[in-house]
Amino acid sequence: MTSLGDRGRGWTSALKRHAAGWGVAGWPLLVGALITASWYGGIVAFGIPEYQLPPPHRIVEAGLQEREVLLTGAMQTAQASLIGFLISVAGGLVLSILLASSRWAYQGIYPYVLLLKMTPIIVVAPIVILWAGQGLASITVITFLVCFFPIVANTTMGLRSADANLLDLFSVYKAKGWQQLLWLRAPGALPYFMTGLRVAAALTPIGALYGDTVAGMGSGADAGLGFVVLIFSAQFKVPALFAAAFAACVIGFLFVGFVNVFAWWVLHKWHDAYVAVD
Amino acid sequence: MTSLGDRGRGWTSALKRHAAGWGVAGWPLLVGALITASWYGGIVAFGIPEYQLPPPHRIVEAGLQEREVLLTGAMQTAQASLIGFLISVAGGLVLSILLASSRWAYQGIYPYVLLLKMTPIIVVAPIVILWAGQGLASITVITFLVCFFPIVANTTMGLRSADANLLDLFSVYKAKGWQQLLWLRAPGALPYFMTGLRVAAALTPIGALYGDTVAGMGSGADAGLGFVVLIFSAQFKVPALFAAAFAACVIGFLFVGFVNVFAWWVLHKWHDAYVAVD
Amino acid sequence: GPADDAAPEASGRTAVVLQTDWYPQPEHGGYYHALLTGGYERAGLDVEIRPGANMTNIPQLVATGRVDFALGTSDNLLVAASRGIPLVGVFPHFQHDPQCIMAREGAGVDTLQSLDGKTVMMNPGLPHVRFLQRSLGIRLQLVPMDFSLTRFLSDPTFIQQCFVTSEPYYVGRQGIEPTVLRLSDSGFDSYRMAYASAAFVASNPDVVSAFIRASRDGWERYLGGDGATVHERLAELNPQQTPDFMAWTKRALVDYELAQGDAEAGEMLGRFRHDRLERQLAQLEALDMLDGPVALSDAFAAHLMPPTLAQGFPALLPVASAAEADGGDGIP
Amino acid sequence: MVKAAPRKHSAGALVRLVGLGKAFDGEVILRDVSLTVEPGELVGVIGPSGCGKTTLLKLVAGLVAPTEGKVEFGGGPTRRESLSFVFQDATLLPWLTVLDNVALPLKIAGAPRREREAKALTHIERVGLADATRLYPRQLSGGMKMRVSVARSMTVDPTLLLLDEPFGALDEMTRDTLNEELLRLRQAARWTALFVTHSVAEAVFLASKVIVLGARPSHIAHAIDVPLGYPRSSATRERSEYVERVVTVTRALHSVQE
Amino acid sequence: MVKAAPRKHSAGALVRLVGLGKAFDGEVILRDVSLTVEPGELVGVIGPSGCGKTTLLKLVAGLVAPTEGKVEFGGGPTRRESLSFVFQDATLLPWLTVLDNVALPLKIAGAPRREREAKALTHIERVGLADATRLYPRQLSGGMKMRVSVARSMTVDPTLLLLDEPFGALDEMTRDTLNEELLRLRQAARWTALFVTHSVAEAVFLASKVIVLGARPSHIAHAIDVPLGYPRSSATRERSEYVERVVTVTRALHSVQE
Ligand SMILES: Nc1ncnc2c1ncn2[C@@H]1O[C@H](COP(=O)(O)OP(=O)(O)OP(=O)(O)O)[C@@H](O)[C@H]1O
Ligand SMILES: Nc1ncnc2c1ncn2[C@@H]1O[C@H](COP(=O)(O)OP(=O)(O)OP(=O)(O)O)[C@@H](O)[C@H]1O
Ligand SMILES: [Mg+2]
Ligand SMILES: [Mg+2]
Repeated sequence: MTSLGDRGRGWTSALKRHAAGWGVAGWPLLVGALITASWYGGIVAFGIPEYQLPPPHRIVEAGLQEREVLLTGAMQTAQASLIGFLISVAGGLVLSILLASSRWAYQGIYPYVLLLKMTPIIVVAPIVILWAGQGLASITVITFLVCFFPIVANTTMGLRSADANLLDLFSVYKAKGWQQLLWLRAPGALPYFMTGLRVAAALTPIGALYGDTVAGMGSGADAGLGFVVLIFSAQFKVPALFAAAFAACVIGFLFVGFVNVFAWWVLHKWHDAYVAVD
Repeated sequence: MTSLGDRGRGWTSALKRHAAGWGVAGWPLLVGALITASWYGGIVAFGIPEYQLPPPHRIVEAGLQEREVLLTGAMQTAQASLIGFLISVAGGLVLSILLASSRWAYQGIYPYVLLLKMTPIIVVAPIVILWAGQGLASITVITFLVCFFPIVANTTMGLRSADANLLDLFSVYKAKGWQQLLWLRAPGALPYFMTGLRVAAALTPIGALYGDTVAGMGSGADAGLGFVVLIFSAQFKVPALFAAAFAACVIGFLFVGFVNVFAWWVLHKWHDAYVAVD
Repeated sequence: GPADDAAPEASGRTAVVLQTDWYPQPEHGGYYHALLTGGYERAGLDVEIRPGANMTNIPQLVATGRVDFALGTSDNLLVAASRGIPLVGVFPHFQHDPQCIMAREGAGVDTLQSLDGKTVMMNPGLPHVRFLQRSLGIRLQLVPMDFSLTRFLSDPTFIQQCFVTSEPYYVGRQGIEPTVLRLSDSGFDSYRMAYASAAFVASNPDVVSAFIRASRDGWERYLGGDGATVHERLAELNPQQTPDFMAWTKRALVDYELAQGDAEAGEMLGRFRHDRLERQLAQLEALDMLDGPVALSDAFAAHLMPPTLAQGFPALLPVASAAEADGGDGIP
Repeated sequence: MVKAAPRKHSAGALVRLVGLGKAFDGEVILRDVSLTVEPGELVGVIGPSGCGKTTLLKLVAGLVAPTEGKVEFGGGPTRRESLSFVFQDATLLPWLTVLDNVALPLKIAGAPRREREAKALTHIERVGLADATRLYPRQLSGGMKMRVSVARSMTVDPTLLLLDEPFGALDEMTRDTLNEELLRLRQAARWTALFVTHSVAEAVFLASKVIVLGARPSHIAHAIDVPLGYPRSSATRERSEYVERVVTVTRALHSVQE
Repeated sequence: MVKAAPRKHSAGALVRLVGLGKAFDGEVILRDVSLTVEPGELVGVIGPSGCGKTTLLKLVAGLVAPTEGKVEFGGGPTRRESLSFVFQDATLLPWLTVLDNVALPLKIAGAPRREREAKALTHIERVGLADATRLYPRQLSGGMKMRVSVARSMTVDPTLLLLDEPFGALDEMTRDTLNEELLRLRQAARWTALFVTHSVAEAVFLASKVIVLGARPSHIAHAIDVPLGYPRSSATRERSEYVERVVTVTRALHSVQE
């Protein structure tokens, strides 16, 4: 699992070794090539028609052909994702802090946070649209409803997992609630928070796309990816549909990538999972 | 935050104190009462018509009236949720172990796990239905696609967060990879895993409900809550619609409750967040 | 179950699956009638009617043989065919698509042209949308369908897509009389029909013929009767549908001549008109919605239909006139 | 300068433990511990491993609730206000550098950055870690971590200092240096301390009173005054009273472990 | 019975450190450490806090990669195979009871449950924790944790034992008892050991050779043979060679810290 060896090595040398080997891009590319190969293989072997599962090159073709629609759609969805994500992070943090602030808050509020999370969007959407109006605002709210929970669940768990000895330390020095929260629970919860952030980041474009399909707006060509997906799907443009899905994934990758870099930057100095060589 | 005091106290006494005080049900009920009050208040103050946001008693009424449909729907959806959840847990665990097993696996596979997660269900659903057929099998697969990622992200992070000193210990005793995984990384990852489980449990009924709307058989005894929701929505039975949403939430609460009990049972002997009084 | 090659069962009948386009409802009444009164059985078919739910990929399910028949519209079939999804229309149960636009008084909408510049809740992928926008030059701001009437009731200026046979009923119960504009009046006029895959039609011509006859018979009897048998079963399958609602829907089907068509215009229950389909093909071509050439003779199983039903298909003997055909006896 | 404080219970006591008892999960660990600590006293706590020394300190700090008896804080300005604790484990925040770890109590107390860093640096130098201010805990050796912990406890100018084997992980020379440093600081700051040690020599050298905890359930088996007065220096170790008390405490310790 | 092993480099050496050096982030901690450990030797490592004792042990265990030089395992059956390590921190698995923690190395080695529990129990008794087998680490005192860690290291019948201040957190009496227990076990099991301690007395009492690490970058400043032979007992502490070596080592230690 972990290579036996020096865990204290500086990150510069770790980076160097990364860059020297397959590390950074090699393996994903190799696996990608394998997947593509079996994709083609499957299509040929089972005689899968294009309208069922288009071959990769057709997706690329369709993507290029529809690039304008996809680009505007992706920009729209990226914007909604970003706002929704930021609101999820902010809202999730506030909620987590509230939940971790006392046993009463936890027991009193958590069930209703769950309730909010578990109410099907299809039921909430009309209400959201009534209040926030058709378009970006509603899409953002729906994205929030889809994304905030992983952040809340993880951060709350992290905040509640503070080391008992460190809690003792803080209470010896008569730290106030907010100090304990800010300087002990919060930094200790970071690894959890980052995990929640990663899940939320991966959910965000899906949430925004879904939000777009229920609360989006446009004349057809100028809308978000959700619209684009609906249109392509209704018109059986299967390769283009996959290209649209791929565009959504690209947004997601950007989000997750950003979160990863951020997590590394915040945690690499002291957290085992980031300090470790692997 | 944490009450100052004895963290070593046994759980029996903690339970006793719980039962004696407001703890177990009091606060949620109080908050629930507050929410209900402001719900009625809002309806009266803003003159919100029933078709926008029905008052709670009307939802209860409608729920009772439609109880048979709701009950069969809920049973169906609960079944799909359960299977989907179990598959998510199993699949998520296998994936996490794979991802945590080596740097190469992580770098090679994680991007594609993300890709799978981030591909909009609306695009994947048709393929799923083609392969798994309309009905329970497809709904289950869709539920899996919705739920598995929080488990993977959390468990992987947990598995990779093993304490460096304990890793040293295991390598001193020449533990094999699976031993390190099973006896060190896995128990250490439990708090993360449980958090992932909780998120997945909350997502499950939503996933199954959504799956039902896109892949369900949706008639008679086969109808899940997704069907019920679509029909109530299309027929403008708004209080019944909310009752259906509530039924979905009940399933979710059962799942989350079960996960919580399970987490407590597994972790209370040694993990700070569970050993702690709050 | 669904048959790749429809195989005779032990009973001697052939098992086939018909996938509808929504949950069980009176708009599928004729098919249920044929099923419930033994019409299919007598025709040697063992039909399973499967609800189509909210699914988007029914054409693919048919094309890959997962189901044998499905319900959809002729415009979609043509689009699908142009993308290499080999489908064949076999029986049009509606001469006109019940798809409509409904608006409240406050919206100031009385004709399709007056939709210009308005925001409309419609499925953005609907070929109609393009037709309105491109061919009629109506500028539309679209909002996707959410299967809910909440906003329509909340907002007196709201405009949305609907089935003429369904939503107006619920809106009316709330005391609102909506303006309903039929999209088929736009000049882009689709059939709503049953279709099968080209492979299935080619290898099971007898089954397809039998299905057409039995379905037509079912529709005729359903519309001619009181619908009680069917409605009872539909209420079992989809308990949300009250007898009142189903009766209303059935009446709407008749009143709007959706199934029977307008005899004066040469329409009749179950008939495809070649010229209409040709026009639609040209319209789709003009809308830039086709990926490749489509031959109408391949896309519709005219050769398996009773002669009176396939009007104007060149490969067949020409039917003299609509009036003459009406009295004809090609129908079992 | 300062004489060993008077031994009688007095209203001026800084801390008074009254019939203190503690049980974990029903098992009694400490029983009937009564002790009065006068301002300025240094009380050494010594006893076999697992006898309840850490628990006693935590009771005093209020980190553990007693099952019997109580802890009273007398007249002075203390009331657990300016208390410091050196835990048996270094208990450092892994995400803070040595400097920030040491400055933490001042940060909690609201001291401005410049002031707390200056003060932290002084104490870091005192424990001999001037070169390590920018390191993170994972980069420190075990003894270095404990020294950081000691430095941290000093920054707040505590009235009452609780030390749980602060020098156990140190080599004898560093340990002696820090012992003397501690006494020097005490002269200036006049805090009171309860400290746990396993070294009889250290206990006698530092303490004005040594209490020996007995076997389970523990109680104060012996309380031995050390009439050496302050200040003390390495020369103190050669005085006959010192040697004599070392022998007494060693005997007391042996007696409870038999 | 066994005499202190011969001191010359020989093919029969169990471990040989050759010009070992280690730098962290470019800062050299250990430099040119060469040492040969013969089978059956007990080598005491002593030096100021932070000088690199722990690092040295980790280098031998292969937990840290050297920046220079190498660690060789000689002819014997060792090759890091049956190595045991008592870390400076107890390093217990929080989710296992004392019994399971102690039995862990045997579990890893594949011993059947009954056998490993029996063996673990013997060693738990040896360190005086027979009453605590069912407790979890968080319920243990600091000294108890270290004793669990020591017991754990014994279960595997190691060929080479690395001990990093195993008894630092223990009271003197428990410590002496465990010292003697350790020597008794060694007589039976004939393992070789490298152990870090801050107690010169302990180093001399246990070791056949004491190495003193110097100031940074550390190297072996002194290597002092202890010609006392085994077995040793508390009586050994009264022998003049013992006292003499204690003085020598103390001087050596002082000399590197000046
Ligand atoms: N949280 C707890 N739960 C249960 N038992 C505990 C807990 N904390 C301590 N104990 C028990 O209380 C006893 C005293 O522990 P304590 O840590 O006070 O010992 P100590 O005198 O400090 O020992 P050492 O010198 O080894 O540090 C031990 O037997 C320990 O098992
Ligand atoms: N992972 C690491 N990264 C950077 N520096 C380290 C790391 N580990 C140890 N060091 C440094 O190496 C030096 C030696 O550390 P080591 O733990 O070996 O000391 P030690 O002799 O065991 O001290 P002590 O007696 O206090 O335990 C220290 O100065 C420490 O700061
Ligand atoms: Mg202790
Ligand atoms: Mg060390």
